[in-house]
Amino acid sequence: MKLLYFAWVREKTGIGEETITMPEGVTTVEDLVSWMITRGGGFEAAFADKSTVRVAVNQEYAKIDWPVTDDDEIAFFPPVTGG
Amino acid sequence: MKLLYFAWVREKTGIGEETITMPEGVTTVEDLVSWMITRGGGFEAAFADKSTVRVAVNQEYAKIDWPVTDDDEIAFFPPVTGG
Amino acid sequence: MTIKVQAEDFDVGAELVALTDGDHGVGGLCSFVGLVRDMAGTEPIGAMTLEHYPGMTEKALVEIEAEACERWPLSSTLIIHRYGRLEPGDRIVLVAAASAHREAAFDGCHFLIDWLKTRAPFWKLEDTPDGGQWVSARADDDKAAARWAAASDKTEAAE
Amino acid sequence: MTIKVQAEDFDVGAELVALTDGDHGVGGLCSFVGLVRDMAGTEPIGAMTLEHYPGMTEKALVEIEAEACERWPLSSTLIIHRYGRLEPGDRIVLVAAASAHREAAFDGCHFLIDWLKTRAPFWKLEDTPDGGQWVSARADDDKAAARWAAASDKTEAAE
Repeated sequence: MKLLYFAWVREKTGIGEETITMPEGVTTVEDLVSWMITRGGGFEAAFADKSTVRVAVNQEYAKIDWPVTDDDEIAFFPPVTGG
Repeated sequence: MKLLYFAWVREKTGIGEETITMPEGVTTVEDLVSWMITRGGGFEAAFADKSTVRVAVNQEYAKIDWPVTDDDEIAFFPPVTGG
Repeated sequence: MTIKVQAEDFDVGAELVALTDGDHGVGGLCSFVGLVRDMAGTEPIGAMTLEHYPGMTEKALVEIEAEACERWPLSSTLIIHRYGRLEPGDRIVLVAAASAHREAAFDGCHFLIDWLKTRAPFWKLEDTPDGGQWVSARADDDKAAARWAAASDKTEAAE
Repeated sequence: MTIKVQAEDFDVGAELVALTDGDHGVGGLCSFVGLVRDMAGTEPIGAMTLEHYPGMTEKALVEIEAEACERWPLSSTLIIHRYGRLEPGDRIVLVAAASAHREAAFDGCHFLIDWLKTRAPFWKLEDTPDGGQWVSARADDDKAAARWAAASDKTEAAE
């Protein structure tokens, strides 16, 4: 799966983009976020307050119970502030 | 007093502008409109339905009981339709 | 605070750029352009002629701008209105309001056009297949303007 | 229905003229330009950098435009949003909506910017005297967008 990070989520994780094999046991967005935190360091910091992180699966906003697959593009970012 | 007529009020009266001496007995906008109707012809036609005619005294919208003097510029026109 | 009543067309881009140029406190600029449509209700129109009341028209527009600036924190406003003969697709009017804040820019701009439509002395004569027809005032326009009057009453009552 | 996400500045006048050019059914064109302010609250800012999500950003803007066109009878709409480094006074965004009717143009345009502010993936990083600060989402923006959501719910309930 392709993972993307934007704005301060990107700054905290220290990377903008990575491709990983879907971790074992992960089937939803929520599972993936839980796994992220187990990575520790910048990832743990980025997801410390989950309420401040938005998720998109294949470029559509996704809720916490959204299913994910190994072919998905999944992005993590703060609430948007454009315009 | 200077009298001005716009849009279909002008078309009905047949004139755009005239200067007259304030008619005897006229002290308010209402008196002036009543006098207009006594002029007959196009004036009578223009003021046949008084509810459709707006009045401005010295370039400010005026109500029916507004006082008028011989030095005033008084305009008669339909409800506005610009923009 | 700019008012122009003119027969000539105007340059929307140049006018809007000039309105906020050099003012770095402006966060939002809302504008509205009114254009001549080729239909009046169900009837096609070939052209229209806008009549106005030189002197009072400018005075009314100045008052409308002043009222907008009193109601919202606007850093600048603009009203340009044309008169004379106009054809379908021609621009009739441009109003704009700039503010530090988006909502004030929208409300100020919306107010300018709504009040202009019911208070500024302009009259439209449309060329229809049946000849020249003076446009009637629309109840919708009165309603749109009344909305702002109500808002003002509320403000006064609260003071 | 035009969407542009670009680093370069845009020409407001040319874009707005193109939006209604040749369409004589348009009676009103409402537009909003967002500009970089030199203050963020009480702090001066020197510049800002706009980050976006290439691909999703365009997709989100297309959806926002489609939603606007479903809700109001709009003859054309436009969204241009910049990314990259911008300085105070620079244009950030232009949204516009044209319609036969004034109220639809205003509502459509207002909706475009309100929804863009809460749904389009852009993030602002401001250069302040204390260093780069990511702008926080504003409760006011959520409230402004929620207004339109409520209107939609009502429509659905009525159907």
